[in-house]
Amino acid sequence: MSTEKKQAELIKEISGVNPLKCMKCGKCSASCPSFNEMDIKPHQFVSYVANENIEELVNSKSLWKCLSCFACVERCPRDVKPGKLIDAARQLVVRQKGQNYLTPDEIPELLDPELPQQLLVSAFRRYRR
Amino acid sequence: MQRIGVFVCHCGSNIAATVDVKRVAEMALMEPGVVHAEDYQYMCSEAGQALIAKAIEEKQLTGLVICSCSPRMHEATFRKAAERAGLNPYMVEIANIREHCSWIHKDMEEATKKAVILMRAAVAKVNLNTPLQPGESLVTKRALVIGGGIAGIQTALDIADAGYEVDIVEKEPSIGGRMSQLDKTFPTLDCSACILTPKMVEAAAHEKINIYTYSEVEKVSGFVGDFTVDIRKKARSVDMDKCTGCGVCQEKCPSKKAPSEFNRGLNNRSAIYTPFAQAIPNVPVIDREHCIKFKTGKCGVCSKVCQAGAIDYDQKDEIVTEKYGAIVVATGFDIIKLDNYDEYAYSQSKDVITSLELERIMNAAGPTSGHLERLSDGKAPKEIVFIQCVGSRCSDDRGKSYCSKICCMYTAKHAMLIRDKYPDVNVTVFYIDVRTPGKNFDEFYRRAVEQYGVNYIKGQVGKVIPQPDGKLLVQGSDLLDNKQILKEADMVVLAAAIEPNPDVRKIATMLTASIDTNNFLTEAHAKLRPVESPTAGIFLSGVCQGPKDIPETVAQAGAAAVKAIGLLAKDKLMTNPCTAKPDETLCNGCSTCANVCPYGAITYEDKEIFDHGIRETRRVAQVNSALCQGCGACTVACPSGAMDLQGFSNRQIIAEVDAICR
Amino acid sequence: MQELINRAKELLADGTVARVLGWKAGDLPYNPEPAYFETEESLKDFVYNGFCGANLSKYMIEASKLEGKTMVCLKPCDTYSFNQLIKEHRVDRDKAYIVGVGCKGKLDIEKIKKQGIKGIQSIQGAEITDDAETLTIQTIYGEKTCAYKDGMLERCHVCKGKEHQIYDEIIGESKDTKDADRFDEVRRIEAMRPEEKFAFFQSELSKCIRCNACRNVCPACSCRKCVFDSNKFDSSQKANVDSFEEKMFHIIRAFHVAGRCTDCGECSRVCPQGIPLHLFNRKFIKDIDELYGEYQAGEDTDSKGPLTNFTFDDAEPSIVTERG
Amino acid sequence: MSIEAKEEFRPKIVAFCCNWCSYAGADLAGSSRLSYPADVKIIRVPCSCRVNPMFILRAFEKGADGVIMCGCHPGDCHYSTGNYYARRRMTLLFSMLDYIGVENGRTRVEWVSAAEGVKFSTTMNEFVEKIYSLGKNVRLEDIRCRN
Repeated sequence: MSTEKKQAELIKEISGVNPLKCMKCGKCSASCPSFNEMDIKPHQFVSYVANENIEELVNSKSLWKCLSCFACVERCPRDVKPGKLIDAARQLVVRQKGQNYLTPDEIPELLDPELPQQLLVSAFRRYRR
Repeated sequence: MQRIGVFVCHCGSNIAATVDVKRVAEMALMEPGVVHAEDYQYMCSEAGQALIAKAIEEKQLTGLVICSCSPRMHEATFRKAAERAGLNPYMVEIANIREHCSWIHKDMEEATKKAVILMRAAVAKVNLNTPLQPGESLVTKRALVIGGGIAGIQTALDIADAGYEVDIVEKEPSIGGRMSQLDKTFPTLDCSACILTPKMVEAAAHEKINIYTYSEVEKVSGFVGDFTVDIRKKARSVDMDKCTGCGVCQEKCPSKKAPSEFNRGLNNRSAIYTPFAQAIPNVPVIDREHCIKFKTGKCGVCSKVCQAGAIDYDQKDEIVTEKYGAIVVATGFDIIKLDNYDEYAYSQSKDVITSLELERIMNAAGPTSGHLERLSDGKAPKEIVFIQCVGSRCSDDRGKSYCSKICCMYTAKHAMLIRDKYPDVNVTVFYIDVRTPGKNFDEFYRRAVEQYGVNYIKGQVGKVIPQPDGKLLVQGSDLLDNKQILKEADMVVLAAAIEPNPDVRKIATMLTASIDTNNFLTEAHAKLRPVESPTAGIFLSGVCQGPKDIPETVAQAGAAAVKAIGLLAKDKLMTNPCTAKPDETLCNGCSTCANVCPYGAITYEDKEIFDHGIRETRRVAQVNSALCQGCGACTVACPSGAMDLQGFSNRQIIAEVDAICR
Repeated sequence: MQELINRAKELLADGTVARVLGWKAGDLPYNPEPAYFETEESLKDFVYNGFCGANLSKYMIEASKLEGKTMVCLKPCDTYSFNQLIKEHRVDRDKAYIVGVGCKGKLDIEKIKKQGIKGIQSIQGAEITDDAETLTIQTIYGEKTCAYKDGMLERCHVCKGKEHQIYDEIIGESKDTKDADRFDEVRRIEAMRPEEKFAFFQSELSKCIRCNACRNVCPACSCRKCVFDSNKFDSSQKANVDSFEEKMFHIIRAFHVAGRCTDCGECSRVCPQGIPLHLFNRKFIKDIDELYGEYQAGEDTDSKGPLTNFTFDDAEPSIVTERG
Repeated sequence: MSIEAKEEFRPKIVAFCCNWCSYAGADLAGSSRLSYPADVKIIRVPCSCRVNPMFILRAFEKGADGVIMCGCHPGDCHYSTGNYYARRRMTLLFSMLDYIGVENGRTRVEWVSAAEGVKFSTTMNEFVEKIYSLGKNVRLEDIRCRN
């Protein structure tokens, strides 16, 4: 198996998403608040994974522009959930780097009273895996 | 002990070239019960059949084994031949030594050995055969059509034209159904009422058609050819015989706050009402929930103004019991609730509407008298956005997994009509795919784009955000340009998915007609029997079977009518005698068999059973042989072996197994 | 136990029930047997203790035909069987007054004897009011003790829980005694090579004497006439003549109760030859759970059983080969 | 050495075919002259749901070396749902046979439509080959039934 194929499989496994279910309606891109910031658009995440074009996907700006607001996950009529895909791609990168994005020790200095607690908790949960 | 005759066919050289037919016949004589065996060139020929008849007579045969081609080919031929010779046709078994033997094996020795074994299996089976008599049941020459929309009306008309009595049961106060709510119809743009109303009148005037409006099917019993149905005629509070349909009561009724069902709740109607002007029958009903007389006991205006004295506040629901030979289900559809689609702001803005609501707005008899205007402020919209596939093609549980089929076309119709009547209004359609497989359909859609300048955007809308100034901000994607679009609209029209009428579940249960996960009624065969339910005598017309447009609905309505007529034209039904039969003394009454029966043919009865000197009342299975199709699912489900299949009994099959493994 | 007897007396006295279905003491300290009690007087023989393993729900098939109500004592696991029988219209709910009796695990005398405890004269610690920790056994060789747990029936180690699924009232406390996975043994067999599996079942089943105790005690095997007693399949057999027939009998028996068996374990409890018959039923239960979704027969009285149901995308039979 | 071992092994194979699809598929295999070994003998049943596990065990008891059941493809059953029930029943039965140590190649279910003459013949060829490789069924046979 090529590396990209492996990575694509991994993304599918982490996200639990079957990209073949996509019917290319574009509702994800229509819902995305970061659409204009992205080079690869949410609806394209799906075809990048389906076509195993992972290298480009993980090097895209979009990877870090997704706000994980999950509007696309919520509204996708086909249960494809592009937000979960990009989230999985992000995890792939984080795991590859062999490091945790956040360590518990780093948290105190990051604490900003303005910051919603939930954001920290979810970020922590996500990047600690 | 049976007296069995074995007849081995040469089939010219088809069999004889590879199977030693003489030896098969010789070997047959060594089998238990066999008293006669012979071979002949063509058993199915007249001479061959004469040979069989002669042997039956001379040797007093009680059973036949024909070693020949497939039973699918000539079983019927040989059964008839046996019957003519005075033998019960079900005492004949075929050993298939052509398709399953001579044609696939080359070695004569091997093929002959196999032919002998197949013959033995057939002989073993015939030894256990018993004469079977096909049952007979009478056909009531009257049909019931459930639902009085275009599907029901068309089916009723076609059946009635063939000379049979038809009753239509419609739960609303008038027939007409969804089609009566439509303004224009694609792809010809004729006015819906103009083509539907004459049919409604024709149905009402037809001497063979009897219409029960404001009525519902309450109970169904019986089976194909002989259904008994209870119909609940809901209290109308108006005497149908006296009412002249003058309409004064509706005008004078002081309670005018009831949302109009016909106008999808966009405006109100009086408590005494007919749903629309062309209603058939043109007799109002009193909506007791909104009627002041019923709520407070005071009022009675309608009664006072009615010259005919037709108002009857004491009317009660009435149950009518009728017998029918065939039942056609034509319960139609509704559009889905949009509660799960908050992103389109349907509940937040009056200017986000469904396509069916737009139909009413565009209709001259509708809430805005046909003027295209915003329901919030009555202003003329300048920018209209249509959103396709709202709730259709969804694999999550918010919507429906199927394509609603009609939306692409009616949206093109709406877009075109708006652009035609109001050229200054911009129309944008967000679509996933435009599906136009129908005669003149794609041409119609292209006309909307090319001739009327409707802006079609490939992409879906993510959300609709009502603005403080009353506008609607539509955020959608344009997949071909790879852009996200923000568009201010005055009106948003949602092509909401259609779903079978929610009542169909109840009706299907009463009819024991099967239903799929989407509540569409299942057809007996997806390709070959698309208008019949697997339950005999139940036929399907219109959208209750699956999404359809008007021409398809009418075509299916006609097809369902033909199937019903085909049934009603028979005086008696011959039933397949190879049906399940319970041994009542062994039956546990556990209902396992009934649970797997696809035809609802098994019922339970408390019956007095005499078994081993004990007389007691037991719950035992009963098979309605008119409904049973003989699949045998029940026989395996039954743990005690009480349920057996005639013609394919447990012992017969085991005898075949034993003969083959001998 | 006294509470049960008192309640039974009350119910008999006020005419709520015409009889009581419970257990009476046997001739040995550990073999109480199912019994009907129709008078207050007769209740003096009533017992309920750790050896009352019998599942009384099947008796209700006959009791449903009798005049008047029957008070029946059901342990938590027995109520599953009762529900299943309601579903199959074999018992009449209105003819039963169900007293959910407490249960702290039932005892297997064979297991106690296997620990070398012989010559038993009396057993203490098996009363339902006891805390079910230790059994004190008086034998002709002196006093012995045995941990309650070590004397428990196999089925109690995989207890379905202490909740009664159906009852009119509950008397006595129950304890969830589960400390093992009920599919462990099935898995162990599944992992064997075909020859080993064959040898295992051959050696177990060759002990079968076709006494039909398993069939007669099984609440799911409630057919008026078993296929093995009728000529419907040319299959009537009174005894095994060779190795095939016992397999045929036990496979078909398990198949006939598949999806209906509540895993009450009575078959194994009563087998005089000690054949672990529950291993057949559990195999079907495990397959059903894995292939068609978790299903516990007797949890309700109206759901469709797994063999009278299907989904469009059920596993193909070839899965048996594929999963190896 | 037993007497049978000296003889050439010819398996006994019972095939249950539903009347509407597989039996017709077998007919088509015949009319297309697509051969398969004569060891296969077909029993016609109305539907795969008519096949009782008793029949299959009975065949083995009487010395069959393999039993195959064919029905309409799921979704195409003439009786609309019969093969769905059959599928569950056979899956459980086969699993049980496997569990008690019967070689699982001796049983098989295949969905064959009336148009699949080729599939019918290939399936039978494959199945017979499999049974040859497994050899005589000794684990389930009732020795009294030998003759």
